[in-house]
Amino acid sequence: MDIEKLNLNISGFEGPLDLLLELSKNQKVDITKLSILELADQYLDFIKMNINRLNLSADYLVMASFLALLKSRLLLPKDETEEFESLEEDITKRLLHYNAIKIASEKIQSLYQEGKDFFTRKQKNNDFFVSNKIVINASLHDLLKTYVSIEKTRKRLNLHIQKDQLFSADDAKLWLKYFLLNFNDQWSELFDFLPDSLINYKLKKSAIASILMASLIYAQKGQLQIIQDNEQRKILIKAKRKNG
Amino acid sequence: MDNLIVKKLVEALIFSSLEPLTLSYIKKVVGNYGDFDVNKIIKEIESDYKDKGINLFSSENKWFFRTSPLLNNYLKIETEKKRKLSKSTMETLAIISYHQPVTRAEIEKIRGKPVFKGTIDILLDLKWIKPKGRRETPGRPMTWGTDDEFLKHFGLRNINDLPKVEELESIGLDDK
Amino acid sequence: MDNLIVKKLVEALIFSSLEPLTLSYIKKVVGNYGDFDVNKIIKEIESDYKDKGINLFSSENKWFFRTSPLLNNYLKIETEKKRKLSKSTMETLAIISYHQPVTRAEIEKIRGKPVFKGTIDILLDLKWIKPKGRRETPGRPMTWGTDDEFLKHFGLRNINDLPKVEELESIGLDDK
Repeated sequence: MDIEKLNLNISGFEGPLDLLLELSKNQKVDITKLSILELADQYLDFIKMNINRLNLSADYLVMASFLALLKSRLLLPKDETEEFESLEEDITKRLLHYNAIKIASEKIQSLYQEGKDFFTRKQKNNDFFVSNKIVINASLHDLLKTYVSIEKTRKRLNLHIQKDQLFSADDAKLWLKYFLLNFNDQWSELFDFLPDSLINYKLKKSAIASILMASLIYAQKGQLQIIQDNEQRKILIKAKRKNG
Repeated sequence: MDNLIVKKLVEALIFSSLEPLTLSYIKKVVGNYGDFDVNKIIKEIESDYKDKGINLFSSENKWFFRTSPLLNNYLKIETEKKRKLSKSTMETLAIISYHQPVTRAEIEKIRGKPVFKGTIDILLDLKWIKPKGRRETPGRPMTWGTDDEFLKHFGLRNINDLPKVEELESIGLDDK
Repeated sequence: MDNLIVKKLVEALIFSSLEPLTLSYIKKVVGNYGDFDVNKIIKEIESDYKDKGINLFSSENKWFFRTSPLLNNYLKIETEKKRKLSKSTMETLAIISYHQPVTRAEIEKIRGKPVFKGTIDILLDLKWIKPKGRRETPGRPMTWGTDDEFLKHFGLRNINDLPKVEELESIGLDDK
């Protein structure tokens, strides 16, 4: 191998496979008929010569160790295992494939290219006026279904609306006012003023809450006094006279 | 280089240029390949493209291709964009179609929810509803009913074609 | 509207558009004016412009006008300075176009060296490649394939128009 020929700059290659492919061309044979041993030697020589160059990247060294291994197996007497036969085959295949890609890459580059061999229109004016018409996506079925659903809800609401059976705060205010006018001077228990007609528990509960609220409203207005010694004791009320 | 190629070249030059091209520029480029009558070539191209969708035009002696003015009526492209109506708009429309003429307050009562002005506007814009005069009650509120586009969109000949609620229920339309 | 006007309209539409137009879009626009055989009309236009300086061309069934590639020797004057792609970028592109969908690891194996992120980035930026989903193998790596701009740039109608590379075929494309 002519050393001069190897005096190439490594940066001229697209990686170790590219270098190997370039070296293989020296054999002037079909890639399938390459002497892998010779190729490995050339590659290893090349790496040795360039080993001091800082830009020799790891992938070149990985390839070198692979080829060194391959070479050692090729030099051994003919007892090589199938595994190494396939290694040799593998490097040939990879070279073939990579070579094919290089050809493909050149073929792509030789195609007519936009901006070089042909051009498209660059003017940005579009003579067409494009507008989006909004089309509503609603079917009769949607409409009818919606209406039935509204009617159904309405019917249900109509069925459930009943006369209010609660004792409201307004009711309680009227009720309490009546007693304030009549029991003005003594302390009386607040809940004695619950109406007698509270037949069910729910109604009674609402009346207690409403009476308590009504009493607080009158107290706030200064028309009523309220005392409760502690939580357990009864709530007492007394009407408050305007003059004292 | 023959006349035919020069003609193609001039076509291509004008077509691919970012700006309309001056005659002198075209002459300069063509001049690289020989002595050609550029004025005549341009007249030829102009005539070649006369009946096409694209015409050769000049303005202030600068040449460019543009779409044929004969197509002016067709240059407006409307593409359709499908949109769904919101639930509240659909409900409002349904109530108007079954209860017309109906006031906004009445629609609100039936729905049990407020009806926003925007909802009415959407339906008005679509020409699906129209005002149907004022109700002669205090405040004289406006009433609403369906418009022709509504019938057209939903494929109804007239508003009485709408099935009754009982009919709808009987065909199971009330099943959720 | 007669056939002649439709043809003009299609010409004008394609000419005017900034992007190649899909057949379905053209059909939709033309459909506003009646029932026309758009495929036939396009074939006619294609043939009308065959010997002109401007040709009708399609890539991935999207239509556009471009200058005739036969003028490539004369239009060089117009050429704007374009970034020339490096050898490694072109090789990566070749691998992606002939082996798609292909993972980055597969590209690296074929080239025998790492693929730098910048390479993929350049090709992606040019819209020449695009992600083609994940390979259902351990690690679910992303695969790459060519994008429409690649075909348009190199004047290919579809991916089967890629130049035949016998050497590549003899290896067998599924031998990754």
